Amino acid sequence: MRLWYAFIMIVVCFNVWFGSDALAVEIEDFAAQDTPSDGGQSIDLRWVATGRGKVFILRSTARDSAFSVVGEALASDGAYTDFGVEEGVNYYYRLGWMSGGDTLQTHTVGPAVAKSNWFRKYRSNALVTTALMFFLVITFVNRAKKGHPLYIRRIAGLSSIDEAVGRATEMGKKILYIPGILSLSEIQTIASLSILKHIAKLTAIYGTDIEVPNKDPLVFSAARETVREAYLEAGKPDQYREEMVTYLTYDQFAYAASVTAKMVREKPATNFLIGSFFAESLILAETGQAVGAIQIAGTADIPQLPFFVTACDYTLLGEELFAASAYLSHEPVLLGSIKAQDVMKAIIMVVVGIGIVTYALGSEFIKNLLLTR
Amino acid sequence: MDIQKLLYIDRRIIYLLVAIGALIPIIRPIGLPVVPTAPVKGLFNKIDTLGPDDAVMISFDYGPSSEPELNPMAAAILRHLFIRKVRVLVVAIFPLGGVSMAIQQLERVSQEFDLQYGVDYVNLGYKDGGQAPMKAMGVSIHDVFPADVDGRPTDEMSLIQQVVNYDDIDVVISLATGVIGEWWANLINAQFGVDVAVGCTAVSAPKYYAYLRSGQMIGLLGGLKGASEYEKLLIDRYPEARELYGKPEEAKKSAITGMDVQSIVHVIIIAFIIFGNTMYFALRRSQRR
Amino acid sequence: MRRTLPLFLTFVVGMFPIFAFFVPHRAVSDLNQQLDTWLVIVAAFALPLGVVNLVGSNITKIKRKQKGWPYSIVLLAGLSVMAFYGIMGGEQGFHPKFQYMFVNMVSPLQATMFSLLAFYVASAAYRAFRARNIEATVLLAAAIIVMLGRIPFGDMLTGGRMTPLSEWIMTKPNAAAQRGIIIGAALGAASMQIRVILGIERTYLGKGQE
Amino acid sequence: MHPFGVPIGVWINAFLTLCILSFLYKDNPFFRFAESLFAGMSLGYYIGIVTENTLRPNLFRPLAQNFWGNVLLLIPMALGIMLYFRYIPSVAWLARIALAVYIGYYVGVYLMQKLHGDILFQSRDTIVSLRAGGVDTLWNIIVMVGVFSVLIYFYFSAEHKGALGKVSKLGIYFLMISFGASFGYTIMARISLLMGRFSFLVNTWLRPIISS
Repeated sequence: MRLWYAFIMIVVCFNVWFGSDALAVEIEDFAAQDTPSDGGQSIDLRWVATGRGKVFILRSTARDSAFSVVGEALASDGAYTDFGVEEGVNYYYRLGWMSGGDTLQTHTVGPAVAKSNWFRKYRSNALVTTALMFFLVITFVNRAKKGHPLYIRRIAGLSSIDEAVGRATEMGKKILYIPGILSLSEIQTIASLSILKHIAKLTAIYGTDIEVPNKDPLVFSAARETVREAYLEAGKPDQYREEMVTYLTYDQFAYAASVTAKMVREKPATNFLIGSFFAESLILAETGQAVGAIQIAGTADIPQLPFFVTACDYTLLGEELFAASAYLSHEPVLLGSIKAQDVMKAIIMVVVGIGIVTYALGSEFIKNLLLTR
Repeated sequence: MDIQKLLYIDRRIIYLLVAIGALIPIIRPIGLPVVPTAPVKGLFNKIDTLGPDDAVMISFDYGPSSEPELNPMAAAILRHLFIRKVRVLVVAIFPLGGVSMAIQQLERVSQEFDLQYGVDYVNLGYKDGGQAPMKAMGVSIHDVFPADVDGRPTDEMSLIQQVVNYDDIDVVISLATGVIGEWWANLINAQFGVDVAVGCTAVSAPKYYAYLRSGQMIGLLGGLKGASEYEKLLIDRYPEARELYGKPEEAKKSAITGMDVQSIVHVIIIAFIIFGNTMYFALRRSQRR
Repeated sequence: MRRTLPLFLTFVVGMFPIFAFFVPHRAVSDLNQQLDTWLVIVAAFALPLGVVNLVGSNITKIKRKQKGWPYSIVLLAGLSVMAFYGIMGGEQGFHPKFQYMFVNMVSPLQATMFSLLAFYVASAAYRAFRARNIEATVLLAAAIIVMLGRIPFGDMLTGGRMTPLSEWIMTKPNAAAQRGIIIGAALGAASMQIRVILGIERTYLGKGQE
Repeated sequence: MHPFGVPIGVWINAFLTLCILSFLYKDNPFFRFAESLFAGMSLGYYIGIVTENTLRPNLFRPLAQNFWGNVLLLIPMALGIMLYFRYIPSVAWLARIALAVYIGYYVGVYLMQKLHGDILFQSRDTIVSLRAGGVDTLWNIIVMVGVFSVLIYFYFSAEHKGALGKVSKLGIYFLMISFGASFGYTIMARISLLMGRFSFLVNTWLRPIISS
């Protein structure tokens, strides 16, 4: 008898102990709606709960019947996103929970429909940034076109390009131009090609030998076009030879092996390493250094900058690479876009500056404004 | 004077000493101490709070050329997860060899534990397209990987039934060379809010520090040193890990042994730098006279 | 037409992913994904452009018996054998010989070439890390501190101060500089990308013979 | 075949490894052999990879299985073929169409990555707390000064003289710290690679030979 009594007490205690959370759940303001700013993959559920415990999400395509469990959440989460829905279908939802062996359910909410939306609201900040950047580039390019004088300081390292070409000419040796190892999908490669054009014009004028070994086939074919045009524009089409632009191989390290072998055997006077580089950067730059070439590098691949800085005579760092390619083209229009970059830079510094001050004063407004998702 | 000659010493002498310094510990290991750092502890402590209800995704985003640095990392992290019985989803985004790295490491480590494929862990294999599948997994992992690495349908696996998308994943760990780890941090963490940790080669580590600082990553393991620190944390915390790493064939592959080689070669390089500067100042002084 | 059509296409195709970035609508994201796979196919078609050039120049070398011509035979032999077995793969994946050659020949060649860097960092460090001026001294000091922080020896020498100091350099001044370069480079790239989309920058297209 | 108890594949592997390492001493016929073989085989390897991983699954197979269902795949195929029109003068301009599409798309994709992932993100992150407390505030100020001075170093619209010159000089110091630190940090990775190769030569190749 006592044993029975003790047993019942234990069961009650267990129920109180473990069931209490579930018993105490009370759901208010339960609502279902299409997840905003998405491609129609899901429906958002929201509720306010008092108490803790698990709730089950029940879903049906009919208002009153055929509800089945599609997921579970903690009552305290107050939210659930249902990804198991089809776009454009009406869904009804209920929340269910266990209470002392019984299953309780809320009333039905709905219908909710998953829709494909047309704008990601949370990316408004990126939209503003993009529009601003477009606006600045267009504005300053137009200004430049109209002949407004735009001051751009001398970019150190650009004069060294002319010197380096001059040295190769004096020595009667070849120039090696390495346009990086990525394809035309990489903007640095495109920047590199426009610098190549400038250099190829110089070699055309001075009659210096140039070679452009390639890793990417698309870049190879574009580089060929670029060099040929440069010789054409310099009025020396007869000096252009197809062998100036060659294809080696698609493998990063096989390419590095072939180019270093070329350096050791042909001892170029000048190496240009301009574009996108990875681990091969130092293999190339250190070998070039060892054979005594003047080396000018330029990349926006930050991990490679330290190697170029230590092994090359001059390195165009990050933004300088892009600025150089605009600068060398000598088209005032392109200078306008450098100006746009600077204005944007100033805007960023001002916004960040204000952000730091307001943040210190306790406002996270600017910080939240820049939040990216 | 001969200082000039010493200053422009034949680089082959440097090469020779580096080679000797690297060879000695490989022939006969030494065993120097390791001190774990905060970025490594960040990931370790996070995983240490996880259990059988949690799931972690590991993305193998490296190829054979980064094996020496990232394999010990992969092994240590997998062991930690399996010891804690955390469920593991393995994917590969790097086109050149990522998937074979995943197969290799998973085969090596999973057999040390009593695990059920499809329930405790799954190898989903490689998906082409870089960012596209990474983003698509934010909606449904199953849709991106309808079949696993061996072509078995994933909808029958309880792990994939339970883990729908990033919402069900506690941490994504990318073992990455180059740019893919960055994508996880600045695309997937930014877009889906899932915690990301990166194990990378030492060369990309400096760039990742910016992401670590900004909270886009909860932990960072840089190169062999990061791996050896993780091994150290694991060995100190779990007796079963100590036993595992105690086996001689595992010890040889461990990052802690690798650190011996590192230490010696580093000392050689530092000695050369000091020597070079001494000669340089001696030369300047002699020229000034 | 010949001049404007490519520029027009660059504009339209270039604006599309920007549009897709902001528009979550399924129709847009589906088309974007399609474009993604398409362009991988286009890139794949480019490979023969290079192959033809490489084969051609090596055949010329052999014909003219130029210096080092026997090595061209080695190159062409390697290329044709590897490519042959590469294309011979069936539905089950690669031909076993292709994999064997990758594991025992291509892969070790890659790894060894990569490993040469261990020697090159040593020689570059020896040459470049000299206290010539303030900038070079800063470079040198940061490098030595971080190098010592990467090995147990540094902590043994300084009573455990090297690792925290080197972490501090990595996470504070280094991260700050990196962030500055990232923002600057992103601005440079973005401005150039906008120039390309708007057809202001067009060196890469070439003028062609019109 | 296991000469001296070592598989022939390991022998080939070891031989090619030594051929490449010999380049450190000087250029020689062994290196030249390995280098030429490497160039050829690696290109052949990618021909295989591209056929097997891209063209077959994404183009040929879908077209063979269901031509009309995948007929749109003819567009990228046509673009791919257009790349070769460069060699036919009368239609050479068509090659630029393929190039324009290819470049245009990626330029758009990466533009958003730069503006969104890099600029917005890193800017937000530079909004550091000046109330972090104690030494952390000081470190945050250092980070802030570092980012600003480096950005000013990259400012092209004004001559770097006077105050601007001083700040940009500070930016250079930050860059130098970063480059030195990154270099020092990376040495480790490079040694790891060498270790991998040496460990192969010693443990996989030489040890079994000696013990056999």
